[in-house]
Amino acid sequence: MVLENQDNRNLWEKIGDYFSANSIWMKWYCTGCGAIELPPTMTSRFDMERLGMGPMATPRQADVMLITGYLSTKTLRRVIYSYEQMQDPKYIVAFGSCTINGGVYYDSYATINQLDKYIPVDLYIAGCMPRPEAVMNAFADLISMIKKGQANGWRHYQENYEWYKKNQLDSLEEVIIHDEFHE
Amino acid sequence: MTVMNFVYGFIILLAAFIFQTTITGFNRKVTARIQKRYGPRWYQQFLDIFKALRKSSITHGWIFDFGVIMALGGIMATVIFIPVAGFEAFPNMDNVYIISYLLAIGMLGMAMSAAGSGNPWASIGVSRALTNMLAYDIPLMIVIFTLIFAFDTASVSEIAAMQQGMGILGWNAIRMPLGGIVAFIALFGMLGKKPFDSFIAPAEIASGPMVEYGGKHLGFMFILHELMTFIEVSLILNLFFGGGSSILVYAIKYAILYTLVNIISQVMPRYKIDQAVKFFYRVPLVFAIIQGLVVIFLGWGVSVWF
Amino acid sequence: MMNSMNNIMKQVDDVLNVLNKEVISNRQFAIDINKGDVHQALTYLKSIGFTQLSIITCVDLIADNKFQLIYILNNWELGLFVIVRTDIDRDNPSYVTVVNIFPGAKYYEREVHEFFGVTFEGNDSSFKPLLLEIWDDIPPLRKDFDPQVYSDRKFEKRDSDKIYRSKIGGVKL
Amino acid sequence: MKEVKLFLGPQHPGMHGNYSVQMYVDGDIVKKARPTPGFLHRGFEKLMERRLWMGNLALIPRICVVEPDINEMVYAQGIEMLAKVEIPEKAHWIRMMILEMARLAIHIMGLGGIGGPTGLYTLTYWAIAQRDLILDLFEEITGARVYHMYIVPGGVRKQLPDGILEKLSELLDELEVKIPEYRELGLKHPIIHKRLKDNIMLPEDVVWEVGITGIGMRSATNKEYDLRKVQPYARYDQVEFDVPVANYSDALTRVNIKYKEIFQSIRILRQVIEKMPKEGEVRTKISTGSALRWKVPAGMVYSAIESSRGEYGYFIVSDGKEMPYRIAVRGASYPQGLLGIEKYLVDCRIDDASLWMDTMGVCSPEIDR
Repeated sequence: MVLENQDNRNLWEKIGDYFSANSIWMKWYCTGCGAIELPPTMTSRFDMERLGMGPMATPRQADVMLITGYLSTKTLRRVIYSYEQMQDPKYIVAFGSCTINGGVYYDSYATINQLDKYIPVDLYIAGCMPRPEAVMNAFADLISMIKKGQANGWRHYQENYEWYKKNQLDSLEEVIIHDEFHE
Repeated sequence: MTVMNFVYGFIILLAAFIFQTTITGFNRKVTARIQKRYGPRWYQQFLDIFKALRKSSITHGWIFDFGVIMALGGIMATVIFIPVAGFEAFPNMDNVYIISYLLAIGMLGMAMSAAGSGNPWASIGVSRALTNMLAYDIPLMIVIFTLIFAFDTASVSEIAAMQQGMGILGWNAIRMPLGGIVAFIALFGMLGKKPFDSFIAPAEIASGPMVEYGGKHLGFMFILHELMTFIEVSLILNLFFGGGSSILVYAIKYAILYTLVNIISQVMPRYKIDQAVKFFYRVPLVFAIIQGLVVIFLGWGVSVWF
Repeated sequence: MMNSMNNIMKQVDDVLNVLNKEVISNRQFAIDINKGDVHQALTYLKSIGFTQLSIITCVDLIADNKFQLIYILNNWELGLFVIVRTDIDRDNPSYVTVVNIFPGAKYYEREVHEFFGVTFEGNDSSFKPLLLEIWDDIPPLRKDFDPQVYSDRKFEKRDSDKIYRSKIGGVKL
Repeated sequence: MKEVKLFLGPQHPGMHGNYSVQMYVDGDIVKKARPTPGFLHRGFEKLMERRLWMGNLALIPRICVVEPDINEMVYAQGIEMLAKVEIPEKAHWIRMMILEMARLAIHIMGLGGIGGPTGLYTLTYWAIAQRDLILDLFEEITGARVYHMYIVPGGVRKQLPDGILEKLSELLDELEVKIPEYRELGLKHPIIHKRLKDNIMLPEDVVWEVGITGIGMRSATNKEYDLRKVQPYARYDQVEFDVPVANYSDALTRVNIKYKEIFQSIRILRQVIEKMPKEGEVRTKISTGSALRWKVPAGMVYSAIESSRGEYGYFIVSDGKEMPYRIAVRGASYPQGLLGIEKYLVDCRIDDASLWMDTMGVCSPEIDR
């Protein structure tokens, strides 16, 4: 599905998007192996805070969720769970080829193949794994997308909620998280 | 009490917010330089706050919402009573007792709201925050009572004015050095700076009381935090570091004091909450008691030493 | 080093009922043990210095209709590994736990149960799922389980004009 | 009082990687802890049975994200043991160099990592930026920052680039100056001492009960239980190095051992630079056949090396075909990450839970695979 791009924001939304673009808090959730390139991106060498980005502890506080690589079904349940806890506007950046078509895990029984069937992805970063430069570049792109009002994945998710839910249930059977230790 | 008092109060409120937020932004830059990186823009803190206010929010029941409003109201009321370099919105009402009671409303509102969210991390965070308050408050209050005893007044602006005109030697932190040390250490605890930030420790309790706040609630919490920082730094500045003879001097002294605290806290790990309590009840409490005894029985430091 | 390994192998051969032994390298050897003797073998090996259980795993010998359980023990003093192998029935895979000898076996057995369906009597927690959640097929590491089929059934693939699959020498992987 | 159930992870700043521990706490004390692995489960062991021996090279580094080179080494070593191939002398030395550089990288990251749970972020920021310089060297040697795929069965992929040894020795000089600064900032800090000393204990009988290897084992038993010494692989028998040990294992001891191991790695690397043959092949064929579709003789072997967290091994079964018959992975943090958490995170305070994970060396991807 292509995310619509027309710009019909009013002035207040434009101002709001200016603030959203320049202050992006990412959720502190390492979903996959791409997370190993996040510490260099965050710390002194590449310094993500230059762009106004910083890690935040909980989903409620965060604006952007980084899906750092492959997602096993077990993680996808948590990802959906915590994505729905985030407050609008919220964005998703997907790392690496695993989120696009499964990558090297195309025939794995545990990982999903195409992420945007389950949650709306605003931006993909190619590569396995994306270098910190690529990650920074993607963040710069995300900022300009938000400024132009093109990062509308969260709206898309609200409007097509049934479609996403159906896909989620098809692959996961249930999104509810039980007591995982089975006691 | 005229309309002008309220206008002045509003001006103090607005100026305090803008000033403290700028200082916070500047200190984020200082922090970045200590960590060998470039750091955010100086106005990043404003962007963060307005961004948070722009987002949608979720409520976890009326206690959750009401607590935030109560905390913000209590803190805003407190800011109005803070004397800044002799400038007071409501003259003769800047009593230490009023400030500390109003401050407690803010604290309690925050605690109520965080507990109302029903998240266990938030409850742990709140209980840690209150424990932490209990830890730094006892030594600090002993020192403040000593000041009140020594100067026969509980008015913050009068205590600040008594330190003027003698340069650095007039500061209470110099006249009563042990008390000054206690106040400076307590400032770390009041501001929630490391090593006394275990109640918002992200790696332990996922940012504690803040855990369920998102969107507008979080924005209000940030504003609240800026104003609270202003109150706490101003209180210590007025009581122990001589206040300011003019707004400019006051602002410079304020910035230096806050930046100093921030720089020190950047090379500190955090205490566990029980260790923090033990720490405050050991050295600062003993210092505070000694200072009190010295002032009461020997009278040193009440008048200027030299 | 070869010397001490030969000594140990000789000792093991004397004490235990070893069906078959194999030297893998100069620091590693494998012994085949009857299904009933594994506990005795592990206890004995532990007493002569193989104090650490490195891994418990299983191999699906589908051609012989058998599961082969593998216990790898490590002797830190001499720097030796021993691989203890035993065959169990594939149709009704069940075995007895070794948790009483090596407490660390608890989670390895649980994993073997999850991946191969081998049940371990005496280790109650081994019946619970560990890595997988809501699993609805035969245990995934058995040879007759095809992950490609499972993945095609469960997870939607990206539509694309061309599908690039690794193809070497005309064989589709 | 009723026990409260808390989730430490998967989405929690105190958790490294995608892992979860459910804690039942009474006040601040953990009364019951249950690990929940599997968030990173990709089914490697199954996937490897479906790939060529050569094709697996792309998969295996991804098993352990923070220290991928050990996977390549274990895999290559196992295949060489099965095929009874002796690889060229120079390849051994290059492998040692890669492995020790990887150990340096992860230990520096680990040293900075204690800044996270204790709140000393400055240390974390400095150390991770320092580690990046090692990754730069990796990039120059192998072409990739994280997943190198450089150690291949039969040697290493290609010759070292010119002048890399000089650059490495310059970097080692820099590290020898910089790492003690981190000690001054972190390990000597009185508050860090307060938090780490006599805390998060690991008695010797627990080591044997759970099966913990690596730094945890050496810090509790006072013996040089290091596979590099006990079963020397590559050319570890031809270099001199010490294995730091202790007989009292609290968190501080383990971090200090990590700190000392950094210097031992530097010492090994210096000897490697000195003793490495200047000329020579670096790769040999495992068997005849095409470059990709070679076969490995039938047999089974357990190949293990010393990773930064302990014994890391692959159990490899070959049936003489082009693909492995079965590969089982023994992640080094498997014992402490599952049984260790279940039994010994209990009675720890929730403040210390993430420090527990950090100093015991729990790495989630190698547990989940």
